[in-house]
Amino acid sequence: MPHAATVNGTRHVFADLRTLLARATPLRSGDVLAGIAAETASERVAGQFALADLPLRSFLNEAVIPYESDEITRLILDSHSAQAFAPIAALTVGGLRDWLLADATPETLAALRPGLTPEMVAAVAKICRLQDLVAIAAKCRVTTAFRNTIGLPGRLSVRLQPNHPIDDPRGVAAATLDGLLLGAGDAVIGVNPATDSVAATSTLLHMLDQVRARYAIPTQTCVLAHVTTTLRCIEAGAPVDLVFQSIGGTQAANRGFGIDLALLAEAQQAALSLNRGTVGHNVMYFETGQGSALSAEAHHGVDQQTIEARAYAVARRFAPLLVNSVVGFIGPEYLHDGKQIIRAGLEDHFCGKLLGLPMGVDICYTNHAEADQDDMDALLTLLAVAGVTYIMGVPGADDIMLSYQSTSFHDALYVRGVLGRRPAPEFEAWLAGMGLAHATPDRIPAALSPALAGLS
Amino acid sequence: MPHAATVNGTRHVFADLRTLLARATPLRSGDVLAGIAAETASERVAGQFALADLPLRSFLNEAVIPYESDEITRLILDSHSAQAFAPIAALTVGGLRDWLLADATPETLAALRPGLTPEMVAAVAKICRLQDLVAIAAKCRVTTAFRNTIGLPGRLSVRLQPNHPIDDPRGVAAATLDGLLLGAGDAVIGVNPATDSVAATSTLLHMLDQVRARYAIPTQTCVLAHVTTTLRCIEAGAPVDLVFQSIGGTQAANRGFGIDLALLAEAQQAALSLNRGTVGHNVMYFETGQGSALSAEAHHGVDQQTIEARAYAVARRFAPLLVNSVVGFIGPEYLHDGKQIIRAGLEDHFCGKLLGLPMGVDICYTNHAEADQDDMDALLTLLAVAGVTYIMGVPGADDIMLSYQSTSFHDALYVRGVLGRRPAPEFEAWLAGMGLAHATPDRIPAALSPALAGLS
Amino acid sequence: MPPPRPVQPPVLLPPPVLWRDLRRFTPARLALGRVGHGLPTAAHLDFQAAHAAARDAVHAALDAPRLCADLAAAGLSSVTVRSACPDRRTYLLRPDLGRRLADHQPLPPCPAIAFVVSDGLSATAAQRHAAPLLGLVMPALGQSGPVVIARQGRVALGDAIAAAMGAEAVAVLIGERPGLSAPDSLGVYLTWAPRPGRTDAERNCISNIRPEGLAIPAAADKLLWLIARMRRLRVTGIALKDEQPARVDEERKDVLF
Amino acid sequence: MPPPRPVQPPVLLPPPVLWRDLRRFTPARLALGRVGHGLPTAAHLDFQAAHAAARDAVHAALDAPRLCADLAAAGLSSVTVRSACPDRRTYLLRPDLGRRLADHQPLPPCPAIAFVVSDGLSATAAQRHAAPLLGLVMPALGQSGPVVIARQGRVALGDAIAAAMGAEAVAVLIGERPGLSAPDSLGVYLTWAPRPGRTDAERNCISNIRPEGLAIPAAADKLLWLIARMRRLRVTGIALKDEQPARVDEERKDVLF
Ligand code: B12
Ligand code: B12
Repeated sequence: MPHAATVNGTRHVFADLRTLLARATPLRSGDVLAGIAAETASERVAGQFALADLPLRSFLNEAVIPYESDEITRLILDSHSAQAFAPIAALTVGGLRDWLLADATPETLAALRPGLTPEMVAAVAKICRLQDLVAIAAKCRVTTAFRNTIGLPGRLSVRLQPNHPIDDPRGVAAATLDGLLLGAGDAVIGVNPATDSVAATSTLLHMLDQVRARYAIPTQTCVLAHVTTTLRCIEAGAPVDLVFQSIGGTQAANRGFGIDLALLAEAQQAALSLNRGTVGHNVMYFETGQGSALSAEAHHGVDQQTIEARAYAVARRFAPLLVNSVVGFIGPEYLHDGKQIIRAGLEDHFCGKLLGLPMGVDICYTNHAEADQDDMDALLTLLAVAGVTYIMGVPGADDIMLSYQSTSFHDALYVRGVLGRRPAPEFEAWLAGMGLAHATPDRIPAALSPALAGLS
Repeated sequence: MPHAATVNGTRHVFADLRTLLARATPLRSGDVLAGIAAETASERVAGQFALADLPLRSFLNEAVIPYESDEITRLILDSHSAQAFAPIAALTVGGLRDWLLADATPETLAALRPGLTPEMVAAVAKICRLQDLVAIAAKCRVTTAFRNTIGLPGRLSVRLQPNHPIDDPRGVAAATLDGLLLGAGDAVIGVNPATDSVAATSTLLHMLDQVRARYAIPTQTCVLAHVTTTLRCIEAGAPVDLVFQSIGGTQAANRGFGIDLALLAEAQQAALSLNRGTVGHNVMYFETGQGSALSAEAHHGVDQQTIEARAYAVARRFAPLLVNSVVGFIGPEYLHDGKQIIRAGLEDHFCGKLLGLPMGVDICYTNHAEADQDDMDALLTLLAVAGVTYIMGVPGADDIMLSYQSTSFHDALYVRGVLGRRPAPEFEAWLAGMGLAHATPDRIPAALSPALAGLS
Repeated sequence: MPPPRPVQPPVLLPPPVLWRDLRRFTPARLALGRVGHGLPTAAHLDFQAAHAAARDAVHAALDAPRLCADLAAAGLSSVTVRSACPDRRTYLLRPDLGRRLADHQPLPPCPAIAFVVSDGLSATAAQRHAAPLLGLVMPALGQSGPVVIARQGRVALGDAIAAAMGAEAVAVLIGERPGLSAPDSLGVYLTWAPRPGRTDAERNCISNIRPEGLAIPAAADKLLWLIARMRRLRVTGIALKDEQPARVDEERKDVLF
Repeated sequence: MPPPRPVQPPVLLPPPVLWRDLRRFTPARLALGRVGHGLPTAAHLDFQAAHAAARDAVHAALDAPRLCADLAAAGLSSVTVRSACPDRRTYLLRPDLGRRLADHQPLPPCPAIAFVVSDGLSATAAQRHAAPLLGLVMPALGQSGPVVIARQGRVALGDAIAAAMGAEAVAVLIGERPGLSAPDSLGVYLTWAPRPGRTDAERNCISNIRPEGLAIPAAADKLLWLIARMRRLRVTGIALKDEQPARVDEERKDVLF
């Protein structure tokens, strides 16, 4: 169905919903690369006017990717709850934005989730300013649990990311200890393995589990290998707390990642069968990020922000402990500079939270993008005000294996300090017990002896 | 004295302190325009290394603009307190940054002020990331008072800016009422007059005073005419609460503005003589902004951020109620885009606060700059976390006389809401009394009857 | 874009009672409503559309031949020059070049007041309002030219032009930066004894000239008043205060208090 | 930049007791200290310097003749082609063009494995490590060429190249994006039955090849292991798991637990 709006004297027509969504999106290099971005600021605003006028019901009638050919479209439409949708069924996209700002409460938002589709929240995001993305997200409450509780109000957790270029367990252990000394690690201690080897992945899994057990840390560990590798490790008896996988918002993108919904379901069952959670059973960890579908030429002419939101439909199907968008991770062809990264980070967090996900953000950039630490500080602060569930913690912000800059352990201290955010309660108590709640001693506390982590 | 540092294998030499400060400054178009910016990222970092190593004492020995030829240099050096400086006398610029992050408390910072020069704080700002600028500024407490108390912890005030293209008093009154209905106006109700006419200025002064009195608002009013015009109005018996003036950081820049220190002192005395303050006697209101000295060709080869900090030396000499940097106001020749505006806004706030000023920021941009509302939302949120004393409130963010976009009354509501910041206590009580603390009624409350403001 | 609203209240309206009634009194964006602490969607999108338009307005180009023809129709001769800025991008980033004349541009002598029209930041303003304004002002002074049309100029370019012409004073009519609500606002800057190096403290300014702001006849009045006073005191700037009686304001004051 | 630190602990060091002792175990930026919640000035400026260097590294250009000579010295022949990206800026913004060959570039046939070396995001990595690595791998497979040197390439460019050559598989050696600590990291992507349209799930990857990461001999070992397994299973990607016994890791495991 064509849509149209007149702005500054010119009438702009948009052939279908997919096109309308793309044209209404704030400028970003990925949509330009895909050839679907608005060509002028006026065309973009016209798209936003037309989108704002669109009844939310339209999203239930017109799929951006055909139901027949995409299992994620099927997941979205088949799992949509008409009952949860009822309170907003009469609204337009613009009306939903107004309702979210004016009327929504943490409780109504929680009840609404099964009634929202990714495309609806993506559409609202497109007509929101940064401040709306912050203010609305800040109203959302999403709590998950495994060995501690993530996402309680006033809390901000940190994934400790102790990567090493050759997966050297001692290097990983040393970086883990560094992070613990600086208060990081309550979201997960999670290593990206440099190799895809089952042996190396298992070694890391055992090592991380021992460190956690010896230091008695109320947290979970993860090795972010491909899900098929993790399944092999589970079979081989390795201690897997969480199953990680990168996911995308189209069936074809996921095919490019070597996964589908059935495989993820299998993995979730395998992890649940280990029954390792103590305070909860959210066993999945997903990463997403604008641009990955386009990169895999699996975007179907849909803009990258909408596809990103669709990835959250995949995530929420599996009740994850953690989800995060690796917002500036891929490169400038999708998000060109700090400004685009900042906006996308807040959009992703907003959409994920509205859909009920425990959203973290990998606040990051690569050296081929036009961005720097100042941009990250801005995004970090904005996200923390918006109530981000967790962020990454990388030694000195420099990931020496993935070759990009993310947030450091210090960044987490900064933002917890300046906004009074606290770690997950179980972890906070542990930090206090270790004497690490307020400072980092030059001499490592006995209870955290490096020897316990195999370092000597 | 030349300075030098080696970075990434290349040695960079800087002829003198002025050059070093310029090269160490994060990229901005004004310094490029002035021909004094670093040419490469490595040169900039080398400047920062050299600057970090510089003893703070150097700033007392080498003036960036000669003592003999500039009254602001004389003001800075003559009013410097060696006693207050003593605790940091042995530090370098880098050491001061570390001390500010690690050791400084609101109390030590207050005691330190007379020992800090503008150049010292400008230098520290140059080696700070955004998060440092936020975290350090958030430790500063500056409180001032006239008819209410500005700058208490947890508070964020708003200047109500009801401008009109022909100074129509009814238009100004209507915009004032709009702002009050949206909770703005505790910093000052301040109009920029379109004309420089003594008559029109007096008319506005009378009108604003009557509105304030009839609604019994615990706040102050101001017409932001040139100081010489305001002096004429005082002579003519107009009700002047605050004397406004734009100021710069060099004697020559101020000459371009038609002022000098003696004229400002005369104006302060004239305002004090009216004795109109009730809870305090801070009677001056100053505006500053990076680029104005360069625009007046009065920058002496000094970078614009350092000159901006020098303007704060002028301001603090006169115990102002309010100071603000109009950070994105002038245009892209000085701050090119949202990124540069964001950084400069946080620098200015940081420097002003360290020097003890009640710093607000006009979070704004012009239509010839590469910036938009998203950039403003980012800066607004960052500044509020940093504890900004006040921001502007312009109807719908669109100043129809000055032709630029600043923060709206809604923006202030957003940031107060999301961070739990409250208006000045006296004004907060007044808002509560009017029933405006949480919402804006469609029907104007009787106590704020438009008729009382001359509108019918 | 919000529909244009009259600045003066129409005669038969009831007294303002509702929040939105305040809109009668000013073209400012009043009574936009609120959704929680935010701006309602409609107002937010109106703003975005206006921003897109204002960004375009900055880049509008001056049609100098047409302006020249409009001036001629008002009985005024003109010459066209350009600043040292080769293009708009340079203009935006290099105000220093916008204050200098490009090389080799002969200018006619003029012992009286040099009138300079420049696109500044709004070519539209210069295009629309310069000829009508000068059509009122110059004949009243007994001048019929030459008006200098200066492309890509800053205010201080007038100093260089007037110095080259040997003028006793210069009035620069220049496009003010476009706002969201006013893409065509004209400013006039008057400088006695102009020469490169004059500071802004040595000029007087009349701003916001446009139909919805300071109307052309009122602006002409004000400029003539300032010129008369300037010629008497032989000075401009902060030493020359605008003390023209504020007739319009006085009228309104009655309504107000 | 922080001084390079050895990855292996030197023999005679006392056991780690202080925070900074942790630095022995990894080149990561550990034990930076803290000032309040912030990073000490020295560490902050080190980071800034590294960022400036890494930004430069992205723009380093491949010296193809020199690489060709280095390959020849290792007994390997080569040809040079380029992707459809005319320059670096285009390369960074148009990955689609980086996956396509520029027109009219003849390629020799090769029924075995096509070896492609591309600058990718780090020309330095390709320049430094490609020839030594291929010098170990290709002779072991009985191949002496031709190596295809591909400028401004993405991983998937190998599919187009190999298809044109009729190769049974392709190994793309490509510069990984430069990090703050590693400007010269090489990645190898192995694809069975390559042709345009292959997804990344159908490839295997060996990453972080550089002296401070995965050493060249170890990388050669791994690649030969994967190639052997690939030829047996006639597949790459998630269906081909790296099950090479982790000798090095096992050794370290003893130290650890
Ligand atoms: C960027 C990146 C990604 C991006 C790729 C998108 C893009 N447009 O660049 C995203 C975020 C989508 C991604 C996803 C994954 N990645 Co990845 N990725 C990287 C990274 C950081 C840089 C790659 C690079 O510089 N390439 C060079 C440029 C010039 O080439 P390019 O053509 O532009 O990039 C292509 C390749 O990088 C390829 N690619 C990216 N990751 C992977 C992983 C595998 C196994 C393969 C075959 C290809 C591949 O995708 C790009 C587009 O085709 C490397 C780490 C490193 N230091 O290199 C890890 C890395 C290659 N990825 C890795 C992994 C494990 C994955 C995942 C399998 C994670 C997961 N569990 O799902 C997924 C799925 C990959 C897939 N099958 O599609 C591992 C590979 C380990 C191994 N030896 O097999 C690495 C080494 C990092 C790590 N340890 O996590 N990745
Ligand atoms: C930008 C601006 C400034 C900037 C100028 C720096 C710059 N590089 O642009 C700053 C912030 C420094 C500034 C300061 C002041 N300004 Co001013 N400014 C403006 C503004 C918003 C836009 C001007 C514009 O678009 N010019 C057109 C471009 C193309 O020309 P330009 O050569 O690039 O700009 C020059 C002029 O704008 C000039 N200028 C700027 N303001 C003023 C004020 C006066 C009285 C004069 C003579 C010249 C002048 O400075 C620029 C550099 O030479 C106008 C409002 C408007 N809608 O126009 C107010 C405006 C012109 N300014 C005004 C005032 C009052 C001031 C101050 C006197 C305030 C004060 N109390 O100190 C000061 C001092 C000015 C001086 N004597 O130097 C009034 C003038 C009222 C009047 N009729 O006299 C205006 C109309 C707005 C207002 N009501 O506050 N201003």
